[in-house]
Amino acid sequence: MSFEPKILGIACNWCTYTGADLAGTTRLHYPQNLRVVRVMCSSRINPSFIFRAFQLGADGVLVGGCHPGDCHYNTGNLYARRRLAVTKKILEFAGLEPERFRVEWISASEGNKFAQVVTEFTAQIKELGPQQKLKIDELLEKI
Amino acid sequence: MLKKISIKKINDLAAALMEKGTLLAPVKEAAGHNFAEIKDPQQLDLDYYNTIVSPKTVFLPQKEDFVRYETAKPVAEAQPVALNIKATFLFGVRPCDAKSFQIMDIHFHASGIIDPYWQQRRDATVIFGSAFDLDIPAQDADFYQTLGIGAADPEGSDVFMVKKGEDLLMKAITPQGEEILARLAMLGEGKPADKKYFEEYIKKGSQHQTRNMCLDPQVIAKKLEDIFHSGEFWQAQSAACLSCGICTFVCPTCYCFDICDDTLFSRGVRRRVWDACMFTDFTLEASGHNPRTHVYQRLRQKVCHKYSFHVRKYGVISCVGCGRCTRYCPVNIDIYSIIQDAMKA
Amino acid sequence: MTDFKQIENNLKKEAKKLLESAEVPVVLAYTRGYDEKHPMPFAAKSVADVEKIVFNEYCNFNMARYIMRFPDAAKIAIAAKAADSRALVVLIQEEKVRREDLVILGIPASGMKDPKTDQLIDSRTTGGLYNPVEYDILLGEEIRGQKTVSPYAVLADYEAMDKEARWAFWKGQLDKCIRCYACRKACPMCYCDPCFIDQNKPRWADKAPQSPGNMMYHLTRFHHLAGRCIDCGECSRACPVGIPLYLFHKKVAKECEEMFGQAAGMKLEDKPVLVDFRVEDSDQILK
Amino acid sequence: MSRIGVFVCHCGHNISQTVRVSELAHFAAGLPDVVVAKDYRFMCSTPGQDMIANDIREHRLDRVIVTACSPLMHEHTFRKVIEKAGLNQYLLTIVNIREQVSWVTDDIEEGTAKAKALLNGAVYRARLLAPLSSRVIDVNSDVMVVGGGIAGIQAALELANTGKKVYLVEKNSTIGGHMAQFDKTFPTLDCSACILTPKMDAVLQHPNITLLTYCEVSEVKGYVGNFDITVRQKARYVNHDKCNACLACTEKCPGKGISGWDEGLIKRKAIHIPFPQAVPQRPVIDRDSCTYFLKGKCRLCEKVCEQKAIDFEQHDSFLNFKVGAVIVATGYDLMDTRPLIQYGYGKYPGVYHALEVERLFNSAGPTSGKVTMRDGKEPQAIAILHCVGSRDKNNYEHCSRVCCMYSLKFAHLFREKTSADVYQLYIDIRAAGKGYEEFYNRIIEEDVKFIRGKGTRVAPSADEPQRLIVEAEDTITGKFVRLPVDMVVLSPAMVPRSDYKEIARLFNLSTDKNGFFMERHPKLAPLATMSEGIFIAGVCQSPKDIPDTVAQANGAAAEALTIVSRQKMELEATTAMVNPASCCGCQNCVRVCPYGAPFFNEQKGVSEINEALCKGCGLCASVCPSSAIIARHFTNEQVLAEMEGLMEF
Amino acid sequence: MINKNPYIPIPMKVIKIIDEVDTRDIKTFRLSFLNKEDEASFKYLPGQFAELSIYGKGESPIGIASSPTEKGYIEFTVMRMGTVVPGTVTSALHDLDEGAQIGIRGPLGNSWPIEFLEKKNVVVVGGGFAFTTLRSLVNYILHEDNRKRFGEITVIYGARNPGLLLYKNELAAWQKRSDIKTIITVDKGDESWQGREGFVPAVCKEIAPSPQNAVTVICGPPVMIRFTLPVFFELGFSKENILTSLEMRMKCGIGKCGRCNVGYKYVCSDGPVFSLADLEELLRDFATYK
Repeated sequence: MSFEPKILGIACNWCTYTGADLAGTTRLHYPQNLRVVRVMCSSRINPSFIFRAFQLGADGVLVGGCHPGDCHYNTGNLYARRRLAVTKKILEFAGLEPERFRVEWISASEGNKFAQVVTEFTAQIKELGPQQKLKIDELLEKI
Repeated sequence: MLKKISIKKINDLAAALMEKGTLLAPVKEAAGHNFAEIKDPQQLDLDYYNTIVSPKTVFLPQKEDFVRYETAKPVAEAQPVALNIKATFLFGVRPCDAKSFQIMDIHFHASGIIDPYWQQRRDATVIFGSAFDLDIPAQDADFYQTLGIGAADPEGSDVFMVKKGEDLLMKAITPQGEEILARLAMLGEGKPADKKYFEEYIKKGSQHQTRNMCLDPQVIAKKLEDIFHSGEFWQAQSAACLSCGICTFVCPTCYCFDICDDTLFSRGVRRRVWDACMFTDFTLEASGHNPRTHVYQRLRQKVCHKYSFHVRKYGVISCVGCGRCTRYCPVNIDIYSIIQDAMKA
Repeated sequence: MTDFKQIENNLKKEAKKLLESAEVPVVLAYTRGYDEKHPMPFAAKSVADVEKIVFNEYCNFNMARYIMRFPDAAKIAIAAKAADSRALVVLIQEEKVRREDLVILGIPASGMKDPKTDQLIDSRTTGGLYNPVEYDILLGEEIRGQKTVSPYAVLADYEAMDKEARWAFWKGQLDKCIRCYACRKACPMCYCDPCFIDQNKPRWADKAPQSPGNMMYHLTRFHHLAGRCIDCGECSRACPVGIPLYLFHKKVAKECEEMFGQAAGMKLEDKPVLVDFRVEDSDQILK
Repeated sequence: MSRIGVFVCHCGHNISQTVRVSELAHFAAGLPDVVVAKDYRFMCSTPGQDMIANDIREHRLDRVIVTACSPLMHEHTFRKVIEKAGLNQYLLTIVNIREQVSWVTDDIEEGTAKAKALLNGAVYRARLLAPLSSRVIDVNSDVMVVGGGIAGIQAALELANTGKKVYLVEKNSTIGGHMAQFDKTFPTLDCSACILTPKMDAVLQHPNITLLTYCEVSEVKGYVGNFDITVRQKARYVNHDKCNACLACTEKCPGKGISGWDEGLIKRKAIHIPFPQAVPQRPVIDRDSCTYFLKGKCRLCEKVCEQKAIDFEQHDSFLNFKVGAVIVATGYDLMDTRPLIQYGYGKYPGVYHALEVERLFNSAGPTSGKVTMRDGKEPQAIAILHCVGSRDKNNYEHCSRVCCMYSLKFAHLFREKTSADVYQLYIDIRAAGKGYEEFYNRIIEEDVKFIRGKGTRVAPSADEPQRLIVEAEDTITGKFVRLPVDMVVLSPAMVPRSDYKEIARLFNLSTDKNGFFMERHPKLAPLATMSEGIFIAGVCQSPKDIPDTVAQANGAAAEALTIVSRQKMELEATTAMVNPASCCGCQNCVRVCPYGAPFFNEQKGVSEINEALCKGCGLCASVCPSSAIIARHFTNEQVLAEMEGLMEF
Repeated sequence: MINKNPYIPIPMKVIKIIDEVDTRDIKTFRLSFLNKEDEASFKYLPGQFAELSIYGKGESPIGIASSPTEKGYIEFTVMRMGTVVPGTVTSALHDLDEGAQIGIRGPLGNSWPIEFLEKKNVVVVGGGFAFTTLRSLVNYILHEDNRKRFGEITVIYGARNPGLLLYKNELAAWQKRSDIKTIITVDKGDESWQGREGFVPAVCKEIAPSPQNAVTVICGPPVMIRFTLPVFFELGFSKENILTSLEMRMKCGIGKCGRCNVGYKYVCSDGPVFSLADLEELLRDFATYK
């Protein structure tokens, strides 16, 4: 069987999550590897969530927020941009493929962009193969 | 029984021990030596002073899994984690550390409820003690002499080893020691000269200089009780203390642990993990109350536990003067100096 | 090379003056430990304590670590080398202490050594600086003309590794961690109590010293120190198992400086970069 | 151990065609803590809702998961359902398997697998959900309006007429604002004063309005429904209660100061009222031009005042008001055009800016309505330059919206009052508004010369030293033109008040790049701001004309009314809170919050959050290094658990 | 316990859950043994405790509230901990349903010194939630097999308000008995409260139990203890005859993990029951009893 990656998405309620809904409303098809957590704002994303997602076995993590300037909470995504940029640099220096972590600004009207990003990202992760560096292997076997 | 082997052939000895069980010995790592399982006989290395972390890890590993479970399943279906005890040879233990096992034995299996993990591992392990090299002065941090331990003290070892030129002399101290030496065919018999050398070495070891003061356990225990409430004394002593866990983690006689549950995807394990009385949350209660919020209270607990409470409860000081806590303290706090100051206080 | 004796004498002189004036109840400096090579951080609280003050090439400790221990002291005087002064600047930025409550006794220092290895540490972990960036009194001649090395030069080898090698390196290093937490306790910027890793709700990682928990602890800590780490190297020197944490912190500091144009703890009026933003920050930083 | 009910919706075929719904329900039933799992054709239908409600009671459910369409569709519906059945509405979790699963795939295997993963995440999350309740607060029914221009006046009157008490704060000594400076208003050309002064007077007379002129807001505390505002009453040196507005003082006063009201075109007395119809009709003393304050003696005004109203001992005083909502209508300034040296404003006396020209036209103005220049002569040729500093990437990119129209108005008035040739130099004429295009057409008919091209330079004429040459490129003919004129009128960019930063700080408003206050949403909430209970109206939000300003003022009044007409209001339940035991006092939360909700409690050394200000974005929780902040409904644990569930299968 | 691993809990089944107080944050759990041999080896006395264990959450040391004279089950009364952040284990316990399984380790610690109490008058003083092992003791003494081994029994029990009294039905039953003197008091009553109002120390003073051949057993919040002890000193009780039970941060419960020491004693294995004389001898670095 071909490798079907698990991709964790974290999307802000106002833009990207709504954009994802729009992708559905307009019946745009995209791969089903993404599982989305809804948060109110991309600024809610604690960098440790990203580390944890990889530990839980995510092969890729996609964060979606409003375009800079459009944040429902004014400036949330501007903080998020800095914080997540640092997160990415840390993952990269630790030796994880930085391509596994992606941040995109997707507005509520960009259903097509959402579908396109997910399609691209899934293909990219498939190419990279399973993420095993940070994945927790302990505790997994059943008793 | 005194046996000997050429140090050049020490790897043969390692191979033989590995055949009979698990061989643990100091292995060189980037920052120094640590006890680890020898996987390749060539790894055995006698060129060390002492390990960073004490060999208590062998009997009280930093992490010990008790039981595995699935959170959704009934309690009765949880599976205790098997210990898989194998014959183990703990090779190259310094006299102070060998002594520490005896002190820890009192806590873990000579009083109250017996700790099955400690007990089973201890029973399955033969201790090959190894004298410090008397030609090299003891490190500044060491003070095992103060605790009545010689640099070539066989107490606590099953087999005790002394270097003699190109040879390693090995003497059985306990019946277990006798037994294992008898089973090691590559060992040569010790000559009378070797025996004499060995005995003199041990004697000489007791004179080997470390920092030393005259310390009566009952006196220091009482003294610490007297100054227990002297905030000034303890605050001065702890002024530099960072409240990290190094001193307790490297210590051969610190045993505090925490019990915690780690879960993932509704599977979990209950385990114990070393804890340290120096950590701020060590005594944090579920109610949020913490009786030891200050650094000085924690350092006081550590010192008093070793030199007072342990004496009161078990009759001996819970310290062997190995010097690790002092050596690795990032801010050079020295328990020997604290005890010295306490006696003067 | 710094004249350590001269600094020590000046330190004693100033400490005496300050303690005599009764305006400053605490002078944070160094004292002798169990031997010369092992000095200790020291809080001089009386004129009698002044005699116990020492300064030598092993006095690496970042004294900024201690300023929050004296909530009752109206003012604190503190001996501060370059790194200590940068740490103080960050702590002032973060309002953990007020500039006016500090008397910074600046120490220009070169020739500092790691007592474990006896190697010079100057260019490795002090951000390439020899002189304090903020002080009230300078206790020696400002150091000029030293060869300046980029604080990030030591990273070159690690940056050149491919990602697999880098992963192997860091995994190997972080797996050694015994979770004694000396790194965070020695760090002047790690003042959280409790630390996130000690939290039960949420439980970010296992308490046990094994790979997943170690990774979570260290990666998150690198993040928490992003834009705040002032490159004193105390974390690495404190580590009993020799993990070169400073390398990772340095790398993050370098990235932050490149992305946000600001090095930590250089100017009092700066804001730590991760609690700040510019509208014109580029999306390129996320690529 | 929770008791979770899972309800899987088919949504007709919408979901069931690409997700095997009964398999999904069966899968759910096998998950830990799930006590009941069902699927149904339309969960949002009445029978579907009843089924959920019945199961909550029958199975004593304490968590409900509805696996259906997007939470943005029916979260509200199902919250009501479970609430009616006795469960706290926040114990509901919606799994979006329509918009984000069934509609985006045609592979039923993939769809079912993804739906299972999402559902599992929801179960993990649901276990950790906590009931939340909205805090109910008392609402103060008074409103403060900041800014006494037409926007503020209009808003204050509207509110006052509904019976609400209004505090109208104006920093000048009179209300009226820029509109009171104008002579005529476009496109109807009615007299500005004639339509404004009755309103000004109505404000003064209104029993529900407390007029606070010569006042500035100095501190704002509190939150929606309960603002606590301190206003600084600047010293007037005239006791307004005693003064009977005989104005004898202003006659005798020897001090001369520059009249801001008349845009500096003339001087006025140190003790003065800005203009004859000023409201209130009470003079103030300007310290900077008062002989007594400058030289230590004079006090002529004191001598002539029969009411003994002059009080040189007056100090600034601070007044405190409690209000439920605030309308900020602080208006605008014209851009200072002096830095645009190519236009020579401030250098050549023949160059005027728009407000100066307004005053020239005004019969109560410095020239009593005659168009005479600074040298007393009537201009023979006049050039009106549009878009000075606006629509200009080097200065302000925005269009100031009203300049085209007032420039046309100027042209008309110039033509009416003088015999001068009038040139309009414009980029294009923007005449969108009721009657505006008609007005434009009318002006074209009035023999005004239109040159489509931006004025690029104003310089003295080499031939006639008293005249100016205006250079421009006529983009219709493509020719470079040089117009000899006597008077140049600049139509500068409208920009925020010079103190906009202070106002923004006080009311925690954000500003756009030009400094105009940001509305909460450019389309759907143009009057609300990110600070709950604070509304904006008029040009402080962006340039606009009088009708739009008045409309906004009415709108802002209505918005304020929706708050203050309630006695109680519910606050957001999904706010953040600080666990003091874990707070390390780093104050990151205080630094980052766009709403100013977290504050530092110095005594306890920990941060606290004013929940009334919190909007629940969660930024503070993610910048909190010690995980002390609990972002309700999106706590660290809840998010981590959901992630764990999503990644399990 | 020789052959058993003391760190691994035995499985129990929750057979009954009783909401004790109005605030619903204290519940009593009645547990029965899943294995007969566990039941046989679980021999306890009043005053002992056990670690209640929920896999995935952790363990919590809780005093045994039932009396060994009650057969077939044991009972624990548990308060949900935490104000801002709920306590992990106690919350999980409170979320349990009847029929659920949990683990327990025990019995642990010493007990109320039964032999020492025999033939003596026993004054039981309790406050609020800290009445659980006292209830065990009282029920033990009241059992027909035991009653005559003890002298007079006086119970003085108080809570902040009537709704916060534990074991209300039992208290009522005790009040009706003649072989025990039961005084119930609340700091402040409500409309329906017909009983006594007043703080426990004041009530003790008023009742003034005789120190003659008497021992007092006190458990309660620290503030109650602080004000009650002087009352008993004044009445003439010696420190040897005042007993209390400590609460500490216990983990292992068997004296190994090293965190619950008071001076040289471990509360979990040397205690939790101490006489005031014992405590005097120990170093008091814990604020609670300072």
